[in-house]
Amino acid sequence: MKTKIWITGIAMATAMAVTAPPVMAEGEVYIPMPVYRVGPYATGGTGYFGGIIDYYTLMNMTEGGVGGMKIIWNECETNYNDQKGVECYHRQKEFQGKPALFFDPLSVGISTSLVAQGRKDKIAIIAVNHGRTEGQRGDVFPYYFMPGINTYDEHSIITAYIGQLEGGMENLAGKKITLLFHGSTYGREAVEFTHMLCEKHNCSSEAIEVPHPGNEQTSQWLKIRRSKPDYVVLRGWGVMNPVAMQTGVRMGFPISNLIGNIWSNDDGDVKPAGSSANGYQAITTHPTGRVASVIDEIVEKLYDQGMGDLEDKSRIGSNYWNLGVMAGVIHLEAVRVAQARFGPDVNSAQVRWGFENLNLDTARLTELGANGLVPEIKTNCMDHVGGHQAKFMRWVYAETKWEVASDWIDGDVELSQAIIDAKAENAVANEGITPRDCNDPAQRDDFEV
Amino acid sequence: MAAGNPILQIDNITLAFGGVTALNGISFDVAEGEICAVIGPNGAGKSSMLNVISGVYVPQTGRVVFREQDCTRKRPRQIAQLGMARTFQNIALFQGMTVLENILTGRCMKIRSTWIEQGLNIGRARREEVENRRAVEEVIEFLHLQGIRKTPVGKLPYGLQKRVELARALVAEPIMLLQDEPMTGMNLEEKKDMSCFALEINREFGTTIVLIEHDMSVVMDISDHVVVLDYGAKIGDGTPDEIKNNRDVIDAYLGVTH
Amino acid sequence: MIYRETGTFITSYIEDRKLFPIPFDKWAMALFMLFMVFVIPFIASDYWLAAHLIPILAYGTAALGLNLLTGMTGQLSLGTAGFMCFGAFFTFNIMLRSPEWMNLPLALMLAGTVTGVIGIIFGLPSIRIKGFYLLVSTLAAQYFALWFFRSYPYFLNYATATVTLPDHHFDLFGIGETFDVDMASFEAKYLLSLGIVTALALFAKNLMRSATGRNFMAVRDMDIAASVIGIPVIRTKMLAFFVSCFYCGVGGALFCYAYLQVLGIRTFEMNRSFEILFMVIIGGLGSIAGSFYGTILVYEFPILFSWAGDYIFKGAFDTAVVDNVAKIMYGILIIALLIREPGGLAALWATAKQKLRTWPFPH
Amino acid sequence: MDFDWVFFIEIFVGGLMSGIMYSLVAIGFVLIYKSSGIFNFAQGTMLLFAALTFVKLTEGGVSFWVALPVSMGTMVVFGILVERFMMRPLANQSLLSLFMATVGLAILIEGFSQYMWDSAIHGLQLANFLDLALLDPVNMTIFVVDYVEWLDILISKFDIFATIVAGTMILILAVFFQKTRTGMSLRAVSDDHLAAMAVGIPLSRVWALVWAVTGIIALIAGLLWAERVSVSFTLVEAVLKALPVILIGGLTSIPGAIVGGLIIGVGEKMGEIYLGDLIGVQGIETWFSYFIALVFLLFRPSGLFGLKIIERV
Repeated sequence: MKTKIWITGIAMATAMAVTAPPVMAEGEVYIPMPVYRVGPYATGGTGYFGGIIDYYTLMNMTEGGVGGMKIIWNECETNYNDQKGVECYHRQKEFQGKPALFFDPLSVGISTSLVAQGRKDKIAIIAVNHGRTEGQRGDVFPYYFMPGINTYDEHSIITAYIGQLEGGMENLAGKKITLLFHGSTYGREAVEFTHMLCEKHNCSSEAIEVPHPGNEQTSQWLKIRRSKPDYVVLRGWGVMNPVAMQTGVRMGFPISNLIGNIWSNDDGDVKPAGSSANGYQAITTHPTGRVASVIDEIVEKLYDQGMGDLEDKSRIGSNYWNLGVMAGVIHLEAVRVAQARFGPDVNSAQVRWGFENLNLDTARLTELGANGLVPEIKTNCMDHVGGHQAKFMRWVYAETKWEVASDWIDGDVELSQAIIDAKAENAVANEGITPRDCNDPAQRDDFEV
Repeated sequence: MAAGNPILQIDNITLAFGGVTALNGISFDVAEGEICAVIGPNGAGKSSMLNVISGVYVPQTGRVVFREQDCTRKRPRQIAQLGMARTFQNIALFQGMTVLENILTGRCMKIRSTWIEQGLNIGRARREEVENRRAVEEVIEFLHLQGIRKTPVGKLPYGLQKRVELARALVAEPIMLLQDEPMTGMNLEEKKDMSCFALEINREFGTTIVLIEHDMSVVMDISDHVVVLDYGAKIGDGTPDEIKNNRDVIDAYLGVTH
Repeated sequence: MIYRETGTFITSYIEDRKLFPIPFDKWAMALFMLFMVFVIPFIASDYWLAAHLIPILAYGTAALGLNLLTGMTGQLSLGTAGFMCFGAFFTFNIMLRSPEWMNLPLALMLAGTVTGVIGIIFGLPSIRIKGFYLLVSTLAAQYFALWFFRSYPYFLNYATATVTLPDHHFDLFGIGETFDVDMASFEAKYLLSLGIVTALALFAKNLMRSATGRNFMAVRDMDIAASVIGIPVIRTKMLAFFVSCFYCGVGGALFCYAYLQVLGIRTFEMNRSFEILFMVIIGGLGSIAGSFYGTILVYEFPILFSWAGDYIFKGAFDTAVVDNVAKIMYGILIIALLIREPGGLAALWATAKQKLRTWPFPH
Repeated sequence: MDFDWVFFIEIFVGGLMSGIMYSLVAIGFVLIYKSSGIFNFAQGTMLLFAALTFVKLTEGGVSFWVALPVSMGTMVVFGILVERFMMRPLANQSLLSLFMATVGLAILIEGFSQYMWDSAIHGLQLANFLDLALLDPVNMTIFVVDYVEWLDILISKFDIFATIVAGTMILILAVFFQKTRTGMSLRAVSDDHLAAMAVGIPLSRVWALVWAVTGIIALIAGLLWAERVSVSFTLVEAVLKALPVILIGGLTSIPGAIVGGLIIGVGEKMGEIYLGDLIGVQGIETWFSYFIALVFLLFRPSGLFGLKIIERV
């Protein structure tokens, strides 16, 4: 028995030595890919990381990578599970002798778990369109980025859109808006701000919690049926979304007055609800469909050649995949910005500086072929979000596709700044963070914070 | 062994489960230091009687007085603390433990150290373990269980399990010992051993014994006092000789109808 | 023939009760501990510390706690993650809201104690409810814990989703400053967890070979018989809940403090309870060392699988395929283990050891 | 404020309807527990697997009347496999081991169904296959106010459909147990394994049958759940709610499962709305049903309809 253990041990050690990674070739940059292709949230994971991989592959094909450096990556399955995500992070910090440039797990839990660790390791943690809102303050969280919009932008934009539907913000007065939120800290985050928004616009608001996972919503919709709100804002996640639509319709609520947030806007959210979802509207930073030339290019050069990461081709142009392409554009743009200052072989701290100095305006987006897909994003030391704008889409059941329902709408950045600042102060006080001074050019431009 | 004052008084006990009456107005006394046998055909209510005495069942009416304390509504543990130990009809050993551990559980009432001391393995806890072990070793020697200390009880043959159970009861140093069919399913040799143990326990430690047994020859040989139950009622109570000549008892055993 | 007991005779009861009756075991254990304390922190990379050793220690503590309750005392529980949640949140709040002199080990003990008391409250129904029926009480604990900390953001210091646990919580009596060591480094966290886990495991081991442990097992095997021979059944059950939840609480706190470095509710969802239950089943119900064997296997199994997917098959399979196959294998492993050896890895190991003792002459 | 009786009735009705959904799952639990004493933790994943199989088949273009028997057949094969490779080798082990084995089985099925199918959320609209007025997606609700003026409560037609299906299923099960030979041998096995074997009832065949029947029940329950809330992996967790249901009912009683389901359904809705308002915090539903079950169990430790066990020593 003992001998057996020894033999196994030796065998394993040999195996490790034999399979030990060869030293990586020069001229490559490594980006870890903490995917989730199984589990309840796999739709999000396969779409998002599929989009990123497709964009990276395209860049490798057409431009030989990024700034002349070939992009390589490896996958680690996180299951959307915090603990596995952390393991993946530590495993993927380095690959074939190359350090990771940044880490983008598309998970609130994983990314927030890594904020402090990322700072220690000088690796930027990316959370597109989500995450700790106070992370917007780059002086407090230098290694944390949430390009796109934050929770508060999301809800101020939704309120603005409801104003548009009512024919002007002044018409919001006297209306009633109900927030139906997922029973998690993610869901709860918007409650306070929804009340603030309604206070500002003289509407009345209430918040109703749906316990996780949200596949039983009878009592919540009975409450809604009693209180008769004009609009219900759906802050859902996963299965809670289709169930809300089905239950809502079953209880006689008009679906067109149900407005979804940024995590309630996928095909996977509306398709299971069937015809109930017809006319449902939701916010998005990245309209779905083949809305930009870069997507056509991916289809033409990858999928038409039998390549591409998605197994199901019909998901090209779907929400999560488009979000992935958008993330890919942002990622590589950050690398390019860093390369422009530091030369092609950048490290993670330099890429962090790249993320902090993004300037994706319409001209640049057009150049990248991403205009129409990616919102304008301009980050700086004090603002790690940068976009603060979104559009709306409407689901057309008969054609099983989303149609764009609005133009870009800006978020109410002034209203949210106070809360964000307060939360950032709290973090400074309790987490032992020393913020840097963004007004001091030396501190601002020092990439290795 | 000479009979002394009554140590256990059973007074008009009635016990029913749902509609079935298991015991019906039973009364008898057990004197200090005697061996009392409770006999009767299957289903007579013998085991129920023992369960009432040891506090497992609470009777609907009547009183159980043990050492001049009313035990009718006391919990099994409280009764055990008064000095009563017992064995069970269907062996109730702790199957997941070794022989030694099983017997050691019998010393549970002698433990004074707290669980924190035990967890830290300091002072009192350490001393007690050794003391208890010594007491257990005495009983192991007395019942000839030396070779199987570390054996899981589940792996022992039936007869030995019965003996381990007896050991567990004995290490508690009881004043009164209840034995529920200690010899059932045993061969002659084992039965002899078992009855010897009973007599020795009675003689050496002065322990009062109440036992349920089917084998008449054993009962008549070792007991000072016999109580006969039939269909939940007492039909006989006296010395073995009196019982042998009791008409009702003979009928009950021979199945004669009146 | 290094492994023998021939020639070692037991001459007193104290000796018979020793933790390691076989000298080889004793030396092996001592060597192992020395290795863990003095060698590992110097040779292990951050990855091995942060992603393997520390989580195994944290999980192991919780698994040990569950094993004390389910394996030793026979009270089935699905609320482990809930109790871990209580422990983690209490530790954080104690650290946050106490004066300077408070330090992490003390806070862990305090939080563990409070969690233990909560365990008693949820354990109370065990007086009347037995077997599978008791699941409902522990499930209530699980969901109540999640709901409670979600609904009262005070305990999360009003943070969004998660709180990053600050490094200064790790400093013990100013050691960090005095000796200029990083008390929040993975090495320090590892040593802290190792110290706590070793102490707790030793405590559990002692408890199990004492009267309390025998009471636990007696209650598990047959609680009526236990009460008849004078074991205080209710007190024993409550004690089991207390001790178990103490361990789970400390495990939960270590999980957040030493491992994840953030505190959040999602960490303690239902799945975590199952995961720890598997650790205990696979490791061996009722075995202290088994809790750790099980933890290692359950934790490392999927990682090993995905590692194999990466290096052996060079990413030829989708991570989804690898992960699903791992799940299937894992399910089969549990069933097969239950069929072959219900006692889990600990029992397999014991059998192996038994064979080794007499090797090479089995008769 | 006056107490809103109409709202109360509406919650009550809504609760009853969701209670039926819990009962549907609980019945499967009870069947297996009754026949083999196993607390089948894999019930939830079985439900998911069955529904997913059906949904993926129909999504692949297979017609309803083919997909249904194929899925049923799959579940029957599944039952036989479980008996052969799990139940038989584990036959003499402790109930705890058996419980653990079903937990292992749950993981296995979870991995397998993701491997075979996928883990996305799938919708199911029975109306696409069955032309029933009750399933019409356009007119899904009945407003009682249309008939009784002061009674503004709403009833979902689909819930009525679910109730009818559940009722039919119970009726069929009752007939099966009382009238058929197989059903009777099932009952005999549940009373006493050894005695049943002694009179020549083939234990392994009966167990295989129970698992197969449970699989079919899981399919039916799964389809209804799918129509109501869509098929996804979170179903597994929702099914944990069936636990308090069967515990209230008493583990061995099918009527108990129904009554338990209704109690939990109504209880948790009432708790969420009234108790939640009282203490000003929402989301009580998540744990409230377990507390209801606890309260019931404290008064009746073996459930409402469970057999009262007399402990013998």
